[in-house]
Amino acid sequence: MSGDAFEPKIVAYVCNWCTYLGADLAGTNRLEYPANVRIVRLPCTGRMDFNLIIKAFEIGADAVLVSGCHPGDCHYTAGNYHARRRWILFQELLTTLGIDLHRIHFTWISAAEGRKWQEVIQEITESTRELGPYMGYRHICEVQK
Amino acid sequence: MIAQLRTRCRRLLSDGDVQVVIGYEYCEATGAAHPTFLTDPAQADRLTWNGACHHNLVTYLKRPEIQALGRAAVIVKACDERSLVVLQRESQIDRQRVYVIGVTCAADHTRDKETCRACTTPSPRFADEVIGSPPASSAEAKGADGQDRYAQLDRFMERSTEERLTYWQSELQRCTKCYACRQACPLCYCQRCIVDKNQPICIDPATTTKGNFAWHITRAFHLAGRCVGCDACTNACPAGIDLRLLNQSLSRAAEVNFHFRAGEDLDSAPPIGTYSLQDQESFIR
Amino acid sequence: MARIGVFTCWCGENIARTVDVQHVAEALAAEPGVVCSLAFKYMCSEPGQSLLSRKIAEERLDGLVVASCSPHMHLRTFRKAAETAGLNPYLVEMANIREQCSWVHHDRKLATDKAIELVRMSVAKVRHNQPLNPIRVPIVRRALVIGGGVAGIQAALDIADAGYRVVLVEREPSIGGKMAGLSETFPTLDCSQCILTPRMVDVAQHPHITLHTYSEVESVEGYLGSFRVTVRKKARYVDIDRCTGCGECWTSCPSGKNASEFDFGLGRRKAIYVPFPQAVPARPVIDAKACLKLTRNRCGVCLKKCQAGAINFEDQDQMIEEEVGAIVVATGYELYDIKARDAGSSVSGYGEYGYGRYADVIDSLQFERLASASGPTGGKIERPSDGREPKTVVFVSCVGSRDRAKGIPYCSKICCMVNAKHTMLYRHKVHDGEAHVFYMDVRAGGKNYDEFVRRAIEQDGARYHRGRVSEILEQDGKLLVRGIDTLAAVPLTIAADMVVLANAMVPARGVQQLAQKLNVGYDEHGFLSESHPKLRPVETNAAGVFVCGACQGPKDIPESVAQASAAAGKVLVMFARDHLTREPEIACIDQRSCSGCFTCLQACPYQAISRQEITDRAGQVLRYAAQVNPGLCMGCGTCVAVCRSKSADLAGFSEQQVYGMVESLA
Amino acid sequence: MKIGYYPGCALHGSSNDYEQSVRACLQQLGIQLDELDEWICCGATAAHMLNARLATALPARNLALARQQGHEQLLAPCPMCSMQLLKANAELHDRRVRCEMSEIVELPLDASVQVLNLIEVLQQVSCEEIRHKIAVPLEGWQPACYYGCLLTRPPSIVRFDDPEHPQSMETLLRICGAEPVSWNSATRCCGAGMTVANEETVLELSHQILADAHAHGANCIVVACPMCHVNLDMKQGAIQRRDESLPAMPVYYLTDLVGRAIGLDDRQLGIDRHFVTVG
Repeated sequence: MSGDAFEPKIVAYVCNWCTYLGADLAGTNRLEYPANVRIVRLPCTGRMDFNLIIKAFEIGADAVLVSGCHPGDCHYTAGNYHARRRWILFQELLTTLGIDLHRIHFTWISAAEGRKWQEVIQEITESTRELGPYMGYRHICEVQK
Repeated sequence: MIAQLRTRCRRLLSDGDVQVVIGYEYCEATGAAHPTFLTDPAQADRLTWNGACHHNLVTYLKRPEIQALGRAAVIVKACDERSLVVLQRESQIDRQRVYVIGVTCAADHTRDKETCRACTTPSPRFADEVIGSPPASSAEAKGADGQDRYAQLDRFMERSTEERLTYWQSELQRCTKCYACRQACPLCYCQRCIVDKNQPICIDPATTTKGNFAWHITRAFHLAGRCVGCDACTNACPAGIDLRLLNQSLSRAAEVNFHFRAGEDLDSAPPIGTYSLQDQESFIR
Repeated sequence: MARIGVFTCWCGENIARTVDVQHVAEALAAEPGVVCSLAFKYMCSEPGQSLLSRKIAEERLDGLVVASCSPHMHLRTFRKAAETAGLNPYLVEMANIREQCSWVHHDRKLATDKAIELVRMSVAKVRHNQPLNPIRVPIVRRALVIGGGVAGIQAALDIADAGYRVVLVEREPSIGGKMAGLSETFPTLDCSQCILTPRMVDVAQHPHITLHTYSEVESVEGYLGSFRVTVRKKARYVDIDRCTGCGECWTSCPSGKNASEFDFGLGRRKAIYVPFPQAVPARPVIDAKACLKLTRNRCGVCLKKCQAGAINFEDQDQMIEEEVGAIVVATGYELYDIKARDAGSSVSGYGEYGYGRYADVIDSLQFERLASASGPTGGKIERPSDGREPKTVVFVSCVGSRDRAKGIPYCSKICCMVNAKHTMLYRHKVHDGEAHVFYMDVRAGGKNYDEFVRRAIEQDGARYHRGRVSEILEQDGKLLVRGIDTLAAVPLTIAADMVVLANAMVPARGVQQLAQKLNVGYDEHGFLSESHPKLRPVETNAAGVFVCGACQGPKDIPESVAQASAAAGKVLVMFARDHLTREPEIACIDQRSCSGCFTCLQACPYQAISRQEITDRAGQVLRYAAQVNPGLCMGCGTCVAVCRSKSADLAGFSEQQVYGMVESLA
Repeated sequence: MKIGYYPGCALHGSSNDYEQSVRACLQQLGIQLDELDEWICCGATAAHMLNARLATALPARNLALARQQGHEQLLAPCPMCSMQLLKANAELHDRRVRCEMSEIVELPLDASVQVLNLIEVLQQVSCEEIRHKIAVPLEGWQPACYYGCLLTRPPSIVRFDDPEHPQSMETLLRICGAEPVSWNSATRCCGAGMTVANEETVLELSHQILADAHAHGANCIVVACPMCHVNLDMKQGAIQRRDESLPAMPVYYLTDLVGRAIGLDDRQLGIDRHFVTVG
């Protein structure tokens, strides 16, 4: 791999009980995927505040993944439903602000879906490579008054 | 109607029902209506009511200096009343401690304001008393039933994603974080605002574009499913940033997705803190 | 300054093959606050753990990061090791450089770089870890069982047999529930009362069971470990302690034309009555609406007849307080009422089946009474209209069930077996009778169940028609059952003497109100919600409240009994100690900054948040703030996300910790 | 009591005897009918087959007119009309449909007009009031109340009575002194519009209804639908030609019998214009 090629930085907020275990399963099954993702383990997507998405862009993430349990599978019954609601609204705000929604990915990945985790990471990495660095937000972070 | 309003407020103060009346007063110097706080029945003649009374007086109920005066009477328009409903729902108002005087809007009031043009509820519904009678058939007088409430937002959304980001970059650069938007908002009542929390620093307090984005995203989202569209924030902004666009995008999302309009009634559950199994998830893979 | 130790594991070759562990250890040694950074072959091994302990002591470590496998694998191991070495276990974090790094990447440089970042994140997190102590919740070792059907009886007996006290509350005058009214049970055709009544007697005689019949739960306060329950004992007008059950009162009562609830209206009873001969307690109750003394102040014969002086016309409802540590809900089911419909009801009736209009259209529980030896006909199959023996009987499946148009999409599960049983019972009693069944599918999943249905068809000659019934008409004294046989693709009209409808199972009336008192969720049909459909099937989201039997969903007797024992088992696990230890990684609320909007209270899936008065020194209420009950919080963090002022925080995943992790990636 | 009135095409055409009966009876009961100015076709059987928007717009325009002309309630005695109006009303609860329709019909719209069928209007008169007005109790009358396919269907739209076992006509007629029979065909299909396209079917279906009424001891049939009346009354001759054993069965509109009970005569009610007459 050439040293100059752009490698995106991807921050993944995942729930402890489904997606984190899904990622573990990908490992157990030796399913290879790009090394661009950094996992932040949270107990539940219900814990996931919108500020964390912004924070990720502030520290230079080129894409953010938020992933939890499928509907009905939440370890805490309803955390993912609460999260889903907030995302619906938050996306609308980001759209109005002109934040590129192609940089934000939401998935449900269960503890059994190691394969899906691999595919998701491959795809996100690939699509973010194509999009290039998220200059939009880097700009916001760099331009001083 | 003004005479009736004055008589009523004079009476409330002289009877000791309330210790302060929050109302509008005509200001010679500016030729506009300003909020006024009356504690003496003799001051009641200063009260006025007309189409230029833009302020949402509910905001003042959260101020400690007003609370210290005792029980307050507050004059509300139907639109302001919605914020009262939200406050009540969020346990911020002891309804017994506030006397609410509703005033109706005449059909010709404030036709220049977009929110007023799209308004369909000219008469307060939860007030202790209502002064004035609503125009005959409001919905008809207004044409369509609020369908152009988001006309300005629609126009803005015609721009491309990049254009929108550029727009906000240049707009938010002007923000000095004076927090007038927070101060003016009837629903920003936190004991300690998240922006003042420093362990950890969730929102960069600097007045950089980065810090300003973080603040305004947070401010707007904290009003998701709560903002009643009184525009107090936009009107208060000394930099002239059109914050209403952000508020409206969330209000509309709540309406479209959850059939929810903030302040409509005391019973419906707000979108944040609740959920439905039927919520859409086409964006989730 | 922090004193953090970082231990990078080789995991033999598992990690070391792809990640340059030595390099990771060196890179982390340079991190501020890290006072020791080592790589070791197997951290989870005994030598690995002793290395950990030694370094904790030598370096006076106050934070620990083990970079190895998934925390789901060994976090507990390392926390335990730290605890043994005198370090609070919650000061240990892991970095997952195996499952999420060495095993999924091949490029050694990339994997090593990523591993360094992952460990850095954990170091950033552990900087903000706080020592935590397990939460102890005291337990009152006494259980409340609500509902005295077969499920409630089983749960109560299991708990009581283990030596704990049980309070059993039943709404009706006798325990026994629906099963007490059944004739025979599938798939063995053993007599329902023969197997149930001994257990009912066990309940009555058990030294550890307090039985409140003709009683309902009025209110519930408190939480897991210590609930305060108020039980309303309804006025029975008979002092059951004085009463000897001699029967003088009900034999002499002149008011004898009251429809018997136990016989579902097919039989009659007196105004003072014992619902059925084997009732427990075998003591009568006075129906205040039918009693001449109570309605018109006449009669009073029972009072005169009673030698024991047990009749008391002045009786009033009484409130009884019970303190319990756990609650089992076993309120059961009733049949979907197809004739009466409220205007606002989401389910609609079956006007086309004529139930309530045609006397000979009955439901399956009524048929049970007809077939029961102790029933109103003494077990003879006689149709209600004229008492004649019906020669053609049609049994209709899925009345309500699986019928979205009528508002019930679910399968009631028992009706296929019930219908098969009914055809058998009928054919055993009426040898020349014809038994027809209309069905959608035959769902006979269960031990010996399908064999049972086959027997009904092959040996007992039940005639099965796959199709639904469109309407039931009355003509010339016959019931014309119009339907379709979809296998033969022909419309069918059967002239029947009696029709038995297998109505859907719905939760017993009032269960929603009870659920609200208990903070237990329920679905749109009113069935109580279990905590997890697979892994926590008898728990509910209200900690300390368990469900069993048909109140949770349609089920048959064996399943209800199994679930009841499961619920009892869960209660016994709780009662095995005098307090409960729970993970301390839970939420807490900073009441200084909480403005009391209570969005968290609404969002919390465990009702763990309550309102608390904030008072000044004089006790004057200044404001209200949210408070977390550590006995109920499960640590999901939903409250943190919805809290605007971030007054809510979650130990173990605090704002400081999470932001620290993200910022370490800058 | 004054109420908006939407006759629809049938009551101004082939079934003007129905209109005559409705008007006479309701007037006697003190209900004044205020016919909608410039009403148009409800779309009936044709519109929804061709164009969904048209099928909503046609009744929507009528609803808009009713609203404009100040009617809170609108009587449509033909069940096809009332069903179409109710269907449109239900759709108008959706804000987007409302805006779109408002543009098409060029009138402001909401879902505020309450659409009533004939039975519902009669139900608004209290039992006491009807009882008070009864001059000739319907003694000896044993009607079979025939609701047909539309009065109670589709239940989610019309929300009227038990869709499979309606009893509202029976209740009304009992007040008038009649003894309605219990029978099997109350909500069967009479063949309705097939009367033009496939008369055979209509004759077959209507025959079953007449025969069932007879078998259950009815001496007349009562309807609240112009189409049902056409098939059961006008076609009865043709049906009798197929089955000579079938006795003549007079078919009345609901308002015919209520009207008779409150003292109106056959001429006032238009009964003299029916095909089947008995005694």
